[in-house]
Amino acid sequence: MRYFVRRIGFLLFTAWAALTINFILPHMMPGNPAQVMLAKFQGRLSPQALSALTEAFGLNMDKSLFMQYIDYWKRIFTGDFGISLTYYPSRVIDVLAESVPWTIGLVGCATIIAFTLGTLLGIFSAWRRNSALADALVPVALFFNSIPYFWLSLLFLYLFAYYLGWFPLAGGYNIYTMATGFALLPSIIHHGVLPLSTIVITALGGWMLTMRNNMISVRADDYVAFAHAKGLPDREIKYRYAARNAILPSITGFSMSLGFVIGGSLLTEVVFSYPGLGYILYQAVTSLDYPLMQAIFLFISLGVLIANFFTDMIYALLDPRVRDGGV
Amino acid sequence: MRKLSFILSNKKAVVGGCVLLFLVLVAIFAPVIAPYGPNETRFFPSLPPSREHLLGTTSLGQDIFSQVVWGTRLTLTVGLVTGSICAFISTTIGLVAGYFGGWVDEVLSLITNVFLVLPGLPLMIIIAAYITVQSVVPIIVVISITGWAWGARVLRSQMLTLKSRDYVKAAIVAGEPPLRIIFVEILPNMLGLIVANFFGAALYAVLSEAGLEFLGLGNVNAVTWGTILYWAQNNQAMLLGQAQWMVVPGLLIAILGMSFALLNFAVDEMTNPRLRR
Amino acid sequence: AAETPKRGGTVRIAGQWGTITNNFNPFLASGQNAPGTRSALYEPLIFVSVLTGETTPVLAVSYEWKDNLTLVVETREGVTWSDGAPFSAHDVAFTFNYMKEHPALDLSGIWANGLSTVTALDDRTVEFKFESPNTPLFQYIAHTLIVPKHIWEEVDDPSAFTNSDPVVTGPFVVGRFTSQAVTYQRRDDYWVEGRPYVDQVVYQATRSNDSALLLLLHKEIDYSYLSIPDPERAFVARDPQHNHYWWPVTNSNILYLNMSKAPFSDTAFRLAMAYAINKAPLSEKAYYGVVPVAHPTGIIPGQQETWLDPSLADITYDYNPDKAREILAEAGYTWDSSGALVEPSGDKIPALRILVGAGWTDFISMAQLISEDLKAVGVTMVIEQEPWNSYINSLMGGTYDTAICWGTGGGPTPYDLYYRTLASEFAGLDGGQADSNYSRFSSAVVDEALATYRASSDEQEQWAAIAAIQREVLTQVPYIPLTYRTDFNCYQDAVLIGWPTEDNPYSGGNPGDELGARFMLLELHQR
Amino acid sequence: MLPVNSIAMQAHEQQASPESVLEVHGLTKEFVIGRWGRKRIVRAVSDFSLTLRRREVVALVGESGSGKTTVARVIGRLYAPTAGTIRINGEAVPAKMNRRELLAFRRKVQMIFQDPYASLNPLHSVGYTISRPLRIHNLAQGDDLKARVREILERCELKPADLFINKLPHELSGGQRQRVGIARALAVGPELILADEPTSMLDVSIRLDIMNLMLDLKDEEGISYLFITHDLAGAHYMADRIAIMYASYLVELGPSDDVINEPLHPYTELLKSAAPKPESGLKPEEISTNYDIPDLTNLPPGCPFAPRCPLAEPKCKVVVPPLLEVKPGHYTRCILHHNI
Amino acid sequence: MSVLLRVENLNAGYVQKDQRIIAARDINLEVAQGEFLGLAGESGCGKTTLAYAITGLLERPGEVFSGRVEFNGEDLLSKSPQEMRQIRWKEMSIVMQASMNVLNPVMRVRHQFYDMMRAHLGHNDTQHYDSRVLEMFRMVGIAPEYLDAYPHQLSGGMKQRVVIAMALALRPKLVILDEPTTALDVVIQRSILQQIDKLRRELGFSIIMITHDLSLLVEIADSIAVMYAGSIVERAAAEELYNEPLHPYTYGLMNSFPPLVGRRKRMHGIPGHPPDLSGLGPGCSFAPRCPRVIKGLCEIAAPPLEEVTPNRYAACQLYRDAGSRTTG
Ligand SMILES: Nc1ncnc2c1ncn2[C@@H]1O[C@H](COP(=O)(O)OP(=O)(O)OP(=O)(O)O)[C@@H](O)[C@H]1O
Ligand SMILES: Nc1ncnc2c1ncn2[C@@H]1O[C@H](COP(=O)(O)OP(=O)(O)OP(=O)(O)O)[C@@H](O)[C@H]1O
Ligand SMILES: [Mg+2]
Ligand SMILES: [Mg+2]
Repeated sequence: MRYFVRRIGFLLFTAWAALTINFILPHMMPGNPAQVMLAKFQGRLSPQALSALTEAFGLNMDKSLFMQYIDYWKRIFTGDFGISLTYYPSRVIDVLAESVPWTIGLVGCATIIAFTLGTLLGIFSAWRRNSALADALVPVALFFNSIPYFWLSLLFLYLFAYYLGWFPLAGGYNIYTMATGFALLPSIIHHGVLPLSTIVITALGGWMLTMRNNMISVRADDYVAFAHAKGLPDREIKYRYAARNAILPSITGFSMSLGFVIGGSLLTEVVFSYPGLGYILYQAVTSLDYPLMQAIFLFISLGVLIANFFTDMIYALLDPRVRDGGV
Repeated sequence: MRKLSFILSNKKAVVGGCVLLFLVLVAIFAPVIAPYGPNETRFFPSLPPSREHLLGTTSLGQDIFSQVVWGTRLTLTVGLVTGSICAFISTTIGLVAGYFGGWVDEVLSLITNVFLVLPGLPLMIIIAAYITVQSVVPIIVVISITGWAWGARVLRSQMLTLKSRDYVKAAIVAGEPPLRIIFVEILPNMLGLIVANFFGAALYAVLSEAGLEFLGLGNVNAVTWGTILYWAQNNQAMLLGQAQWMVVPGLLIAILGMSFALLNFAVDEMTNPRLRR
Repeated sequence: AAETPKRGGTVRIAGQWGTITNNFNPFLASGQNAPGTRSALYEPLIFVSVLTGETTPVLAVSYEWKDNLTLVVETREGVTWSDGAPFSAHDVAFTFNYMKEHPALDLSGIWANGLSTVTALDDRTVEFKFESPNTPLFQYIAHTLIVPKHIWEEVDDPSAFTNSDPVVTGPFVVGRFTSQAVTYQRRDDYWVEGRPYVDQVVYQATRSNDSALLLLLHKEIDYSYLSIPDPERAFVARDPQHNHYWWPVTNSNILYLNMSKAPFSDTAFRLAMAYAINKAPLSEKAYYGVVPVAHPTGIIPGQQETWLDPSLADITYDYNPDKAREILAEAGYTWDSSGALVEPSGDKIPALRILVGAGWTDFISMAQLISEDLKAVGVTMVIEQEPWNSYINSLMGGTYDTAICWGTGGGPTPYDLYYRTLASEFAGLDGGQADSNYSRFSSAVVDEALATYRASSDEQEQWAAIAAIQREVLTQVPYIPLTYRTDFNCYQDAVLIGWPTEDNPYSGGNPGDELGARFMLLELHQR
Repeated sequence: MLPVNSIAMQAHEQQASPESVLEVHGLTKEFVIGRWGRKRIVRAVSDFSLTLRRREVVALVGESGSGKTTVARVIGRLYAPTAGTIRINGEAVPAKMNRRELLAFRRKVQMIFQDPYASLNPLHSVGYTISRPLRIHNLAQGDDLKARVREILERCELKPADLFINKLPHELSGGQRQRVGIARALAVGPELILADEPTSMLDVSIRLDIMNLMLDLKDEEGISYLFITHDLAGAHYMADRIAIMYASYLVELGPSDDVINEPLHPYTELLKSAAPKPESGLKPEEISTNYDIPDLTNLPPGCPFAPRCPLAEPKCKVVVPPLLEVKPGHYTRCILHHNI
Repeated sequence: MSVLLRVENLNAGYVQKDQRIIAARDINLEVAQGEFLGLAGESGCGKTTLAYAITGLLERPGEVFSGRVEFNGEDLLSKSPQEMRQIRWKEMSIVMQASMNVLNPVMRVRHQFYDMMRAHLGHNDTQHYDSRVLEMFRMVGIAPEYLDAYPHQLSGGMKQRVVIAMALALRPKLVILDEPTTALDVVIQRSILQQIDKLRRELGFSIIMITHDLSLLVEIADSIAVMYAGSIVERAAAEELYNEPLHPYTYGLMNSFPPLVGRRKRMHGIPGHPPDLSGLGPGCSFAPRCPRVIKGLCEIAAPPLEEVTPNRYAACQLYRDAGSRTTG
């Protein structure tokens, strides 16, 4: 219980810090969204439109930074992030509602697959240590772990989608199909395979190596030796004793790495024209769309934080020592 | 001597070290190795690989091979400098938090955790967007800001372990002043971890730099592997049969990253006796 | 050609819209509403082609300047809104007055530039009255999309109105909407007999140019407005029979010189720069020769025949570094031992910056070439890349040295370009923002000529005014046009034909979701 | 018999032995554990008073967690005391010391640590380790320094000194390392050495060597020891007096032979019966097997040993008894012995 | 009493870079049914290695190089890992050196018992398990509510008892205790040993107890084997060993424990320190420290463990007759 309270405290503080950074950063950016918008039309709009845009965007009211900060908090609590400027006059919430599920789906699946697969490989390579195959996995994992996400995405895009034509070139599902709901799933999966696999491939190695190292450490632990002494079957020792303990540090790493993965996936999304947050963020940043930018960053931070919180809870569930406030 | 032979007996360290050394040499001798200047645009554009242009030319008429060779310089610099900055910040924060404990620790740990949780790339994208880019310095700064926290966390817990070692107590009893204890008694024993942390941060830096450059948020004018990729992508290298323009720098990033990762891993193995065989 | 075109089929268009918003409000700037709003749904009074200056009536059948202060437009009969209500001149008057009521809708600044009243004289006639003469405003009036009065008069906050079930006069109505694609269905009761030929139009959002190009190459789409560095090799060469691009020149890329700063405040320096830059390689290297070198006046080819003053034809600013040095030497500039240029005052000229948008490959390529060229006259240029927002901020705020940017205005005559880029009212002379005259150039001759042009609808008079401005541009060199700037229509005609081309530029070169594209949607039909 | 409280006892002892090196009085040390909101206080040492004479060895014996190490560390100024006073050579050690005072203090009081593997920095040579205190305290420079280091090493039977001077800890055996630890403590010429279980991690065959070395140094250099151990036999071998600790309290203190042969406190009794002593017959006596480790954050009222004590009476559970002198020089904290 | 365990000429140790470190050398040992054998020796002399070699737990880089281990009439070394797993714990169990840490920290004690029983009893009758476990808990004196505790909720002594309960749960014939009490307080240590001994008498299993505390062994073991540098140097009944140690090392060891009661007198341990097992010479490995070393003999030939007097064995040149010395 105490552990829970402490995690909540940390969650709140971090959320506050993230939100405040999130508020401050855009305000340090030079320029004015109306100007940016105007310039984007490259002469197709009259310069007088500036005042129209300024009015439309509600940029003409002068408020102290502090008051804006207060407003900002009000907006967060009411869930009203205002109107997006790039997608003016859509509400930020609606823009997010369109893209967030895609990112969550992509990153969530990719992370879970990468984590599971990596962890299993890690268990394998630690348990079979000194065998040629298990040891060869290490440099391979290190290599995949060092590949830039977006580069792999590009190679996959051109190879598998463009030249071989095995997978679609862009988008999250087939836009011509009339299917909805679950019937859309095959199409969604078909479109998701490439982006997903690039994330999985580049993230897999990290999990594998973490698990491998943990596993090797745990293997030398006395309770594993004791489990052998007790005559338990090898499988049981491997999973119930060694892996069960070795996975604990991975779980901490898991929650910490979510930020990384989401970050990396943004680039992947852009390459595959995947309808997630990646491109929206990029666009929001380049068009000084404060409300959208803030909401996205807020969303990602909160998402990571909440995921963090849950992994911490899972950790506590898996490790009774943590639950009791030890360690 | 013993240490050296120990390092040499670790295959990962040897491979990682050799690759890194090779790239460092390439960076240092770039003017000698590269047949042309990186920004010379006097060649026929979009040539395929040939004897004069080992990797062909860009659509601007630059020699890709020369660019790659010159790009080694900045890429390595970004990686190593950022790695050093991150390692420095992590070490300082980790050491201070761990050694002094109390509220200093509470505050620093909290900040560290916040930075750990904040999503790195989005933060970088936002920061990078308002830094007006003149050189690679902002990139280094941006990556450093988001890249130090992991190391600080690891080093702090290492500090906590080392701090409670009896030899530290013995040094206090002998009358050693605190700074000397931190730097002469404790720090050298953490060196492995700091080095591993440095390589880890360098890997992060190289990948992040490439990512930012790819989005066009870096200094696209500087010649780094990241910007070469950017240009290749923007000129449809893959479609125009110039795959080498795209593949080579990406592969080099992966290889450089891997040399960092190998060294990180190897140092980890060396400092953690359990991982040794 | 006499065959009747086949009916049916789908026009598939992709663009870098990211996410399509469920918003069909035609008052919003394009990109903020769903693609297609401005081409498939709503219609303007008259379409004015930037390329040719020709006008094509749409909801209007004719127009007439009574004097330079009164414009009378006759609207079309037999047009119905998609909900069945008849279209009339009252809708037109409503649309304009509605914009007056809600200034945030007036993106072309019609009401701020002299318009005083708009009234429907009867069901078919609308009268526009002006306080001060401003004939060039016609273009903006003509291009205003007309909305149904009976729907919009109920809308209180039109800029926040998403209009998700639009009632339109155009050839299509909204079919299916998702954030990744929006589909428009053909209207059976459309006022143009037998059009459109196709049954539907699909606009698909991609998140990079690359995706759109790959889709086009795979023939998964028919059209994209796509800037590709080397369209010949990257696109056409993949299927020369079907892949085509039509990139009509609509604007110029210009090197702006910040005249509020030394050394650009010195005409001799600017002049020398104009000679020192070799423009042919810019076109070849930055645009693979697809986009030609710009005319030194900035006037685009389609308008040159009408508007160029032949007496100025010998001022060409062809590449001539020796001439550049000569001009500088004459003006008192010297070179130090290292060959760097020194001002007449004895100060060494510091490294000058060329501002470009971060990651704009064509501009960066040009900047690189320019900086190489200027070395020859002892000037060091460094390329400064800034992201969108700060790039614009620097341009408007006047903190840059030189910058590559497009001409900030464009229209059926050179007036629009000159007005935006040279009028002192946009130069931020009071030290404030320069809204569009980034060079911060100010000339009484130009301002006067612009006013003359505005107040007139007489072609002779207008021609003389433009000629006066041309002379100023060529002698004062407030900016240096580098290459032209084109629109980027790319398409494949394996399925559909009837595309606008160089020979038949009926769409005015507009992107696929702009007013001109409406004609394209009406023309396209299956092979 | 006079019931004296601990203050009186100290006054008494102080008069009896003006030659005291260390006087500790009413020493209490509390640790705060846990963070935020769930802080608890561990009282590791409660009301600890002891006087150590020159060339005297007092052994501090007690079960694990009873506070022995904490006593040594508070005296050695690794921890600041929560309450109580410490005097060295009759002079009070101030609560806050500046660097000069601290150095002066360290010259008089040194420590030896339990784990010879952890108490030497693995990266520093033996020579460096020994020479540091000499340098810090400005006791020798240059060639003199080398000579002094050699001398000290040889004093600790690390011969030939030149062989050892450049060795790193991992090249030494456990016994040799512990000698280096002793040599380091010896370098500044201290008057008091706090030895925290210096032999418990060593091989049995080597323990005696180390104990003998310490005894020799005591005689020759006039050093006093606070010798911490959990081995009663070892304490008996080394010490002039034995102090027994239980659950942060000093429960018995007296001359070694008295404490071993006629233990007063029931806990000492228990300790004795548990210790192997083949010399008094090979069949060991049965000991009671019910026990609970006392929780220092939450001691029950009264005598801390009462829950385990076979002789406990209801009154034992009311207040913590004072440490009283029951026989000359033999103190105990047990009510049963306080009643005449 | 019949012999339960017989170890013959066992050599076991570790392979490091193609070099063999023999940590248990030419071991010959017999344990009778119900016997309490003490195995004493200094740190690193190979006690644990021997215990692991007997139980088949020696893992890479550890290896049994040669010899024979006969348990209950069966040759253990020729058994497959599968068969060994069955024998281990059911027939012979081992309480490992670090038994404070041998419990899986994330599993309830109950399930650790279940796992072990399921692996050996072949069924999954938890009720049956429970009755057995509770019986064991009673025997080692732990309250039944701790069955559902996690290891970290137990004190060190309790963990130790749980492990002992686990070792006895399947009624093995032999229990090996590898320094079961070193980390514990003397009082706790004594009480645990007391309980084990009581159980032994009740249940009749044999015990091999490994420790470096000879004085403790002398008090509780029936017979004692003393190891030095990988070899058993002396073996005798506890009382005889205490009263008259034969091997100079045993003698020195006896003299390293100061007596608790009686007069204080200066004692001397054994000078020098134990050798490094990887660099052993051909001679008696104790020779460099031996006060009674026979120059020119001890350094050359390692003496075998031989019966000196009935049921007393020693490996020392001092107790060999002249004839065998020269041939040895
Ligand atoms: N730095 C510390 N912070 C918190 N609690 C501490 C600290 N040091 C010691 N304690 C607690 O104080 C009590 C006494 O510890 P101490 O180490 O002095 O015992 P000890 O008698 O030396 O035990 P051992 O025989 O195990 O060495 C223990 O309960 C311990 O948990
Ligand atoms: N995995 C290993 N690899 C190489 N050598 C080892 C290994 N494990 C033990 N040894 C060596 O084998 C020898 C015997 O070790 P063992 O653990 O059997 O000693 P022990 O008598 O049980 O000591 P202790 O009392 O410290 O437990 C030691 O010298 C040790 O260094
Ligand atoms: Mg202690
Ligand atoms: Mg052992």
